[in-house]
Amino acid sequence: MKQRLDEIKLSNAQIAWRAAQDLRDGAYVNLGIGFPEMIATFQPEGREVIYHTENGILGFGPSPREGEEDWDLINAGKKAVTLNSGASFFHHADSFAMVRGGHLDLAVLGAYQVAQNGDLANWSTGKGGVPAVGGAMDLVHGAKKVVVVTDHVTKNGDPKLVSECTLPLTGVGCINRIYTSLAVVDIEAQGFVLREKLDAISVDELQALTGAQLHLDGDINLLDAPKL
Amino acid sequence: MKQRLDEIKLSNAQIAWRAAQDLRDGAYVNLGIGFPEMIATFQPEGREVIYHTENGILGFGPSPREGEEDWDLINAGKKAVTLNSGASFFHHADSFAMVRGGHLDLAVLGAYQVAQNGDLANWSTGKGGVPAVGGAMDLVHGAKKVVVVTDHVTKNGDPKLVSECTLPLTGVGCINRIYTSLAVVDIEAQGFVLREKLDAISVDELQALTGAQLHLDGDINLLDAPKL
Amino acid sequence: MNKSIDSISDAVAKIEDGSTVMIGGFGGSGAPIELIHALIDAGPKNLTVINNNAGNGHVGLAAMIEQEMVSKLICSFPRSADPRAFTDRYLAGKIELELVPQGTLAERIRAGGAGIPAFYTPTGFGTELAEGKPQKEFDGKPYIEERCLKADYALIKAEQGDGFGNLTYRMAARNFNPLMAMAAETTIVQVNQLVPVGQIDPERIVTPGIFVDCVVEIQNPQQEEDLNRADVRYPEVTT
Amino acid sequence: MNKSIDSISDAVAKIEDGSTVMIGGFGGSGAPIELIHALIDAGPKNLTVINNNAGNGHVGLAAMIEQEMVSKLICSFPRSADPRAFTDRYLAGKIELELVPQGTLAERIRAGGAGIPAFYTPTGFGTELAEGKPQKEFDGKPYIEERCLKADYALIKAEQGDGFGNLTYRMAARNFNPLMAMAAETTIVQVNQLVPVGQIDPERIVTPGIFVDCVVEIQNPQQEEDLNRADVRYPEVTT
Repeated sequence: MKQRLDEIKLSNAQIAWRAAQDLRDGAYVNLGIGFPEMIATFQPEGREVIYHTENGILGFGPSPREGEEDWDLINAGKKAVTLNSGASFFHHADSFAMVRGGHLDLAVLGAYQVAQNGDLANWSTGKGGVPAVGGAMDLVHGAKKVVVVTDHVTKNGDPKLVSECTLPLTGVGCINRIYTSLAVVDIEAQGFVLREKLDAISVDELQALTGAQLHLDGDINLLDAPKL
Repeated sequence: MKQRLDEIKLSNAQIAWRAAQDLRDGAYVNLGIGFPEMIATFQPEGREVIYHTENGILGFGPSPREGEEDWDLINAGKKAVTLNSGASFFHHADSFAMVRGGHLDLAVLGAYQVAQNGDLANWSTGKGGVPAVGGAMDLVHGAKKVVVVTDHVTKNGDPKLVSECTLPLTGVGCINRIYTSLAVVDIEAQGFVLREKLDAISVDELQALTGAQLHLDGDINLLDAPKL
Repeated sequence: MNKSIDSISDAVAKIEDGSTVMIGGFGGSGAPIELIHALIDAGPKNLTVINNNAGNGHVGLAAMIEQEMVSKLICSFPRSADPRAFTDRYLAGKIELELVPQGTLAERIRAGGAGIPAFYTPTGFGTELAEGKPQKEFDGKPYIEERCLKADYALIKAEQGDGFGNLTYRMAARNFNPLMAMAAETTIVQVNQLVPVGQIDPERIVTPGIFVDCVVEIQNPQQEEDLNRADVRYPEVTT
Repeated sequence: MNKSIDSISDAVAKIEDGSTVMIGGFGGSGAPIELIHALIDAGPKNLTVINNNAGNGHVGLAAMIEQEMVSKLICSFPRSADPRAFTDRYLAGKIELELVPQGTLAERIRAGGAGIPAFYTPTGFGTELAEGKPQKEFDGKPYIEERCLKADYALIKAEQGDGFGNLTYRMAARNFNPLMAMAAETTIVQVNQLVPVGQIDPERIVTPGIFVDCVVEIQNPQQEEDLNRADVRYPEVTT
């Protein structure tokens, strides 16, 4: 099974591509550090999206060329960025007012685990070491929609979509949708609702890889992404 | 007595002059609407004072000449002002952060009544009509020193320095010093402490015009102001 | 993205009866007179209005009150040179007043915009205005709990604005405007000058466009103080 | 009034053992490297430091930690490309950590500067970081109570400054700097450029001088990122 999964599953780039298809024109979006940042690369043509970074920029653009970095112009991942026309700067309290105050249309995060009630665990493996939280606990509150991009299972093959998170929580009941390497799953009142899946996997197989019931509610659409 | 009082007492301008003598060089000061505003006129030579107005200016200057008013450049009393060099603008939340956050060195207010424990009543006569508070309740909190300029007694001759305020309170235990038409009185742990008085009035007479005990603590200095 | 529209009546057309409307300004400075007059033309009733004051004379907020559009006012200082519009109706029991200390009003609005449901402040402790509010001690000092304020709409006035809704303000006309822009579901702005996106220095933007929904340019806007000195009345009385 | 001084060592000379010190910056952007290095030269111990991070490499905050000056760190993200200075001491139990969500950290500092002793936020509700904190429901949703943060000193970095202490910032180097300026008893600023009073447009001032106590000009300041790429260590190791 593991080997077959590795063959059929979407790459991170493909998951990011799929998530990018749902970016609304005119949306204000915060992409979490790392994997979620990739979504901007696949922003569909003809849609204007304004990216927020919690360290104090609205309307930043792609990385500059190597050697052209300005280290006062960075994103939350401390990577150098550029400015798009119409950008603005503000301090951290104003920046998190945008987050907490419900002004962002979308926040996209990575996950260790997402529970069927929308709980998210993405900041601590609970294993000791140095804990670090950054803006994760803030970002799960306030954005009109909070979604996750993730592999469907852990490296060991354990479900990341679970009945209850076993790792330390980032937020309670905060996730609306999950884009995985195998499926697109919404979180609604009844729990996980399967919206899209790869053609190469059956609902039963998907259920076996998921730690809580996958509800069906109308059509299950085809999850498909170009080779990237 | 009333007639004699009217002859010896300081005018509002003279009270303002006396209060102005205590303006420290380099101080950030908020002068309440009306009578307290007059203090700026008597700012001693050689001292630099930066005036804050709660509607969002630090470093404003005197009124412009008639006809040269800009109605976007006004103080809390909605009077047109000018800008001194080094002034800045900010919104109301930042302005009251300066007030409440303890950043002002001095706030000067008018009063209906001040109690011996530092309670102030200066916003409502308690008589009905339309109540209005403005920034008074904010200004009594946060400034390093909060002082009052006032006539020593009401128009009817009743004490304004009282054992307990009978009018609706602006703030509790918030006043440090009172500059009156007859005396300068500090408020300390034991209550009213007489610091200065006019030469023409005895301590006993002053006590008779004051609604709570005037404590003596060391020298009583001469209260004197130039003719204005 | 283009949040600018040409018609000021379209800008306020969706404001319905019973809405809560924040209106920027401190006295006349920063008051969006043209937006208020457009709202008077539209005529929604039973509004809750949040403003520092209660209007002056017979224009702007005072005129809205005269048109019986306001059922409740949340403000800090309902007095002015000519407060009759409000005073008459308040004393007749026709308009409800929630009196809020000025700094608390500002902070409650900021909290509404920042996702802070409540905060503690020393302001008002021990006074009539704290009656019924929860109290708590921190480090031996007493404070009262104040709730955030939000609104369905904010009508605000800015100096420069662009199609993204980025705004600057003019001097002390800034006052409540940037705070109200954050705290309303829909923020409608009249700007003295509409400029192309990218023309305002990103360091100089006071209100980032994320807080703004609609921008309408009103060149040479009217100033409440000037209108009142000229004894103007809105709408003009036709005899 | 002239808050500017020439000597960076005089600027930090009064910071004593046991002080609480806020240090501006998000990673290297806006970090007052020269002020931090001057503080290392002064050498106070047992400091509580408030910063978003825990340093990177062997300069700035990381170097302060290596010099065993920090007994407690209040931060949101104590990881970096090279976090060894902090990590080693944290895992050895030599430095205490108070981990705070980034937005809560910013809001607690603002509250400290604004005279707000505590506020409610949804951030962290139901997580380990809310343990022991009072909870309260507003409009059916749960929130936790967070206390304000203040400090004895703030070390911050700005772009332009004048003798009144008025400040502007450079791009995303703004971050925590204006907030920390408000929340400290004494705020010490390094500016890239000291200009005459009156030269900064009053509309463009981000931090009004009332929040600032001392300004020192450091032209062409060092950037943490560049120092780390060049493998710099402070103080320089002499062999």
